[in-house]
Amino acid sequence: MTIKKFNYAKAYYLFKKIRSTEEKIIEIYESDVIKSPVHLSLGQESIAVGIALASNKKKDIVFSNYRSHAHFIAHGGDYKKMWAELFGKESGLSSGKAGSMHLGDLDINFIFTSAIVGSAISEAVGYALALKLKKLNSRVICYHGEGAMDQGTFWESLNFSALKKLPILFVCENNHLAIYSEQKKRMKTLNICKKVESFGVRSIKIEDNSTKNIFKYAHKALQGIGKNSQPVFLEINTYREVDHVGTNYDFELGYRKKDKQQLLKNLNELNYLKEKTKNFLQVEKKISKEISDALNYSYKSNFPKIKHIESNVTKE
Amino acid sequence: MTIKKFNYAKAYYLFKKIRSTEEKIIEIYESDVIKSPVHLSLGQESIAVGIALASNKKKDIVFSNYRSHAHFIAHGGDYKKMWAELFGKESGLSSGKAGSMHLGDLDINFIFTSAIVGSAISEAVGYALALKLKKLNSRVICYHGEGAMDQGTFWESLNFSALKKLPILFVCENNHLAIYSEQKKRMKTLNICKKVESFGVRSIKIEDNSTKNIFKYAHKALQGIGKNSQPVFLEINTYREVDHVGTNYDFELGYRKKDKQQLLKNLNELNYLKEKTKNFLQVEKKISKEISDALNYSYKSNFPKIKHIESNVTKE
Amino acid sequence: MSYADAILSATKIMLKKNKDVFVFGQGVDDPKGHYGTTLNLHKDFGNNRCFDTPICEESMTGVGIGAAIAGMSPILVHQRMDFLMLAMNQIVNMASKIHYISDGKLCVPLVIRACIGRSWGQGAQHSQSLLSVFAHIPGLKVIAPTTPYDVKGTLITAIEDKNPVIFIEHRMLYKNQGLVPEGYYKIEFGKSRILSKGSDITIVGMSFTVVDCINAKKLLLEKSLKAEVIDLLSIQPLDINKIVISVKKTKRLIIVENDWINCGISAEIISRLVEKYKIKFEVKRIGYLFTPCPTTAPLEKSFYPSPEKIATLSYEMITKKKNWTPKKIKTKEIEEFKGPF
Amino acid sequence: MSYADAILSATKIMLKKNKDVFVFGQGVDDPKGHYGTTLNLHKDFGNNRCFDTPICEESMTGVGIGAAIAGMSPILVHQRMDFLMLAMNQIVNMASKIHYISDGKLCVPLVIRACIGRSWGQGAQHSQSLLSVFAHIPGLKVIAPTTPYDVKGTLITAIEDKNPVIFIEHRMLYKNQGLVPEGYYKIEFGKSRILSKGSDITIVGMSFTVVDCINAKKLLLEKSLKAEVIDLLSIQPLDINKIVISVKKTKRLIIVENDWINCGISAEIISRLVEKYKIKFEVKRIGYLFTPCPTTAPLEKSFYPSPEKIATLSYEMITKKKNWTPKKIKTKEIEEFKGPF
Ligand SMILES: Cc1ncc(C[n+]2csc(CCOP(=O)(O)OP(=O)(O)O)c2C)c(N)n1
Ligand SMILES: Cc1ncc(C[n+]2csc(CCOP(=O)(O)OP(=O)(O)O)c2C)c(N)n1
Ligand SMILES: [Mg+2]
Ligand SMILES: [Mg+2]
Repeated sequence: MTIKKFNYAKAYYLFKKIRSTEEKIIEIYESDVIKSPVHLSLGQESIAVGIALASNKKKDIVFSNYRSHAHFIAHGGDYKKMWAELFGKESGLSSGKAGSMHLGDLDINFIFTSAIVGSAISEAVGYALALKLKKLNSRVICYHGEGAMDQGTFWESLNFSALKKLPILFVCENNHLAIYSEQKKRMKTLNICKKVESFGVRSIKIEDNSTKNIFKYAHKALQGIGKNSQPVFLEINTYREVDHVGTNYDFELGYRKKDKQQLLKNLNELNYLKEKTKNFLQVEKKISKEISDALNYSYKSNFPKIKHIESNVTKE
Repeated sequence: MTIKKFNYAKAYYLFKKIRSTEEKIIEIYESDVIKSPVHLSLGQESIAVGIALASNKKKDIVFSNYRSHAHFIAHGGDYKKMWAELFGKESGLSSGKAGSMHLGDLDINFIFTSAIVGSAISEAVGYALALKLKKLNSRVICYHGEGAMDQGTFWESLNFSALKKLPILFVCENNHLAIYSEQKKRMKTLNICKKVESFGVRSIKIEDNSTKNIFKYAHKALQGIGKNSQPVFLEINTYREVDHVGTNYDFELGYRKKDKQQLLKNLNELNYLKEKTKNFLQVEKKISKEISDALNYSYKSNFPKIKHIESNVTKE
Repeated sequence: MSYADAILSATKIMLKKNKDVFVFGQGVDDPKGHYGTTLNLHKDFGNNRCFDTPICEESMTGVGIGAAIAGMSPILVHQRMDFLMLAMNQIVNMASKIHYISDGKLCVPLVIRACIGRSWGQGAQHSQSLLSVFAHIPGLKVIAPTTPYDVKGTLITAIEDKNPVIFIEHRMLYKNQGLVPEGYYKIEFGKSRILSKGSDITIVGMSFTVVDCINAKKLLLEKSLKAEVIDLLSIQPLDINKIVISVKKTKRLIIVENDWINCGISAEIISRLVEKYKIKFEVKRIGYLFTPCPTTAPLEKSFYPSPEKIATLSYEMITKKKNWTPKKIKTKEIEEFKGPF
Repeated sequence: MSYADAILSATKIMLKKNKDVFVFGQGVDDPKGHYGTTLNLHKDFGNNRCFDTPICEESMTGVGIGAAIAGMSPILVHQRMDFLMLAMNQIVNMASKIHYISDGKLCVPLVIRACIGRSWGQGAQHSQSLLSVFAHIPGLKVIAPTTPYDVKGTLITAIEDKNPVIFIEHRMLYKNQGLVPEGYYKIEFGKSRILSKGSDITIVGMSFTVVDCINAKKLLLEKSLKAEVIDLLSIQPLDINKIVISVKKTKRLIIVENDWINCGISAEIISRLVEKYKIKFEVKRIGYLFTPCPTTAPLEKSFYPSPEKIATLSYEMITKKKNWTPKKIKTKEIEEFKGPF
């Protein structure tokens, strides 16, 4: 068990890369090259970055949902193929069959995601069960929104993970919103961790978006999971900057007020990481290049052949 | 709001009637007049009796499950029609279409029960919602096993009942078994009340099968529910005497040991109620007569006409 | 009035008419009001008559059933048909059986509105139709209106019906305009609608494929072929008679299923025709390709039935020739749709 | 060997052969071992290879899918088909689509065993079949074996299949005896089985109705009529060819659906015959009455298809006469069954 140190430069790189990616998506979305809904992670970057830095890229397994750009990038999924997938191209992760809502890359054990709220949580638990049965010392990282905890399956899965002592880290990204519905409109008690504890799973609440903090807690949690084979639950407060889906702000809809502090907090975090990164210019250059390479690649790629539509329905 | 006094004679009458009914079922089951599975309540009588005595027969609504003989009798459902329903006769509660697993009697607001574990809980909550929307000051009583709390729908329903402040009393009959599966094989944490509390619902645990105790807590809870329109949850420890389904003991299966103390406890409770009942002989006579009348009625009744099979699939 | 507005209008009328009606579901009181179909109902009628729910389809369906048993007339709204898979226990094991189990003493006047998604990369989990799955279950009614006029009239009927009704809308229809009376009117279940008369072939559509059928009919006119187009409208109960009469005349039938074909409603129609009626006729089914729905545009397009496919097949069935490629027709609902959902 | 023992045998063989196979589900390790089909597996193979679960079908299905994705071969056992309604989201939205969404990179080798209940007052919620609901969904395989020999061979195939398989057993078949090889063997999916040759009529059964069909065939012999009986066995993929060949010969077809008929697999069979093959034939469907299943014995009995109904209808179709009432035949599986489940 080695203690990892928090690597600011890496954190800055990932945070910035996620943000720049989402910004690039916003920029080109109007041109309709991405003919599909996107759920942006703007505002929630620190979670993916902190967790990913704490995880073991070779061994850990990642489950996420339709809002997975940040996770995918932070955990090191194939960046070009991700873009090509957004473009619906043959060279994408799933030849375009999946799109933004179902990203996946088995090279980093990033399981293709689901767009049905809460539906991958039991699968993450099942994967953790397999790890345990196979005596592998990997761990599952399962990202989900607080909205997924409205679903009974969350509690069923949580109980089962505790019952069977499974190596899984639940990461609840609590942005207090499910589409336009506030958490308190959906849950009587907002103390999520207390509920989770009562089901027998250790839980930790992280109040702010400090990447380093998230990294530290996640790192410790993951080490504990590996050692004791016990699930751990992290609740991380966060803030969704833009609309639930699509690329616009949604403040003018009136259901919530623009929280300038929250918006600032996230930028401050980014700047803080930048300040701590000596060669940040190089980092930024690298990101720019990666983005333009990926875009080039995606623009140039072909759409899948029509006959490909009937392939891979069932496995031979 | 009137304070009800616990009526020993009534309690004895109901307890004894439930027990005698189940015993009569056991007696005649071999003859195959009841061509259908039965889930007996032996050992769990005090719960139904205590709750029913505390409830308002005219106004309260009762939801139960496939193990509902005790509830049905305690709440005063039509006894003859119940027997005729077990016999599958035209004169039964549902002309025989329902049988033991789906008893119901709208004269006492006893909703036809479901045999899918946990599936009526959200319906009970929905009924409570209707009561609230209609500004009726009735309350819903929702009986369920601890096994139903394995289902996510329990937690979804509980949350919703708290969120909307609904007039519902959850009564968890914790016999620590789901068929042959012990509670601890299915749940990581056995402190059910703590979980329920964390969801924002007041909960009370009743450790033993004292009918009077159950009555007292239920009475208070029901009054509170009426006044504050808030759900309350009761967990009542209990013991299933016979097999999950059918009419035999199941100790020889080896998955559990006969708990003589538990068996005795229940009989002691019955005897205690008897001692407190001056005219217990009369009560017993009354019960005997009710049983023989109901059996006569059921034996004599006809089976439904075949063409009745196609009626009441949809309502005109 | 648009299809979405027609739904809103029906709902408002019923909320006014009957104090036991209420609307609930995820986002029904949000600023978009489920594509406008529930917009501001919570403001007009209060939070007790239109309210948001947690994300838990199984239990919210149970809540609807429970309230319906208690004498209310709830309308439960789902953003996608796919999400009903979480509520199948309540729909199949409970709602459809309660009337029967109680031998008529209870009933479940619950309307479950479900929206079929399509186009612009909805992907495999936001595009399912599953009409026939519900039609398979006794005790349910299944309605899939296509026009603004029908969606309003059938929704009012659904709300007043004493049974659970699966009310199937289609995302691509919400903006469509049509003549819709302002007030209260009902459209009987179990009746299809003949949208155009013709004698060369009968083309039956349902939900969005009706639009394709109408477009196909237009294409066929180019070849002077006259298609009789039927909008199925009521999936269960099924109006087999209109189809029988039409096919007796045309001797040719294409059913365009807004769903996968296998064990679908089109198979049911064919079987009833063959089993009972001694008509000689030729028949073909068109529907979703038997794959999950792909996200990328070109594959997505070929996943669905199209006016061209229908017209070409019709032409071949009628003329026994393969020498015509109809011109491309623009399905405005699809091509103008730029998401997100 | 009995049908139940054949399942146990297949499971043991696969548990031995492949360490990634495991069995889980409510009560699989209890003293009854799911009608004997999982009896003592936890003792023989340990608690990691056969274990009980909480009562939460949705999530346990997800757990099975997750483990399958991770390379295991889980077998999830359900006491009743009806309970699968709680897992429809996982089956329809997840299991059936993961291979496609990942464009072949993931697969879901999960076997979901489900038992259809019947008889002695199972009632509306413990008697559903719902075969065709699963057949409607691309990405699933659906198998419904009738004989001990087939149940063993197809279960082994199912466990080795890389796709989600809905493996449908029937409560009334568990005790039936048949010749079953001791060792490992596989039976290919997509093949039906001709159980008896005949030229007067083709009778297709599936799951328990095959027993009815065989009994009907015996009744028909009394009138010297020879029925060709086909056990469908594989519901999806469907073996339409065997039926085509048979119907070309007999020109008459009865399909006895072990389910409600509306939008069922029998409709699919008829539609394929009519759409593609230019055979002239007469056809009838028999299935569950289109009502929930009643509990009381006399109604329950008339709810189901029976050898007498099949034989009578066959006779009428063949002879065009209505002058025969077959003698009553005892369906021992049903009449000897005294519950509880
Ligand atoms: C079963 C289901 N119900 C409803 C939806 C519609 N829906 C999509 S995202 C979403 C909100 C989920 O909120 P949360 O889990 O907090 O994740 P977030 O979007 O905030 O990241 C909803 C309700 C869905 N996709 N699946
Ligand atoms: C959804 C569902 N899954 C499984 C079953 C099978 N089953 C019937 S009763 C039962 C046990 C339920 O236990 P509990 O809720 O504690 O009630 P009890 O029988 O102890 O009164 C189970 C698993 C079922 N009927 N429904
Ligand atoms: Mg959220
Ligand atoms: Mg119990």
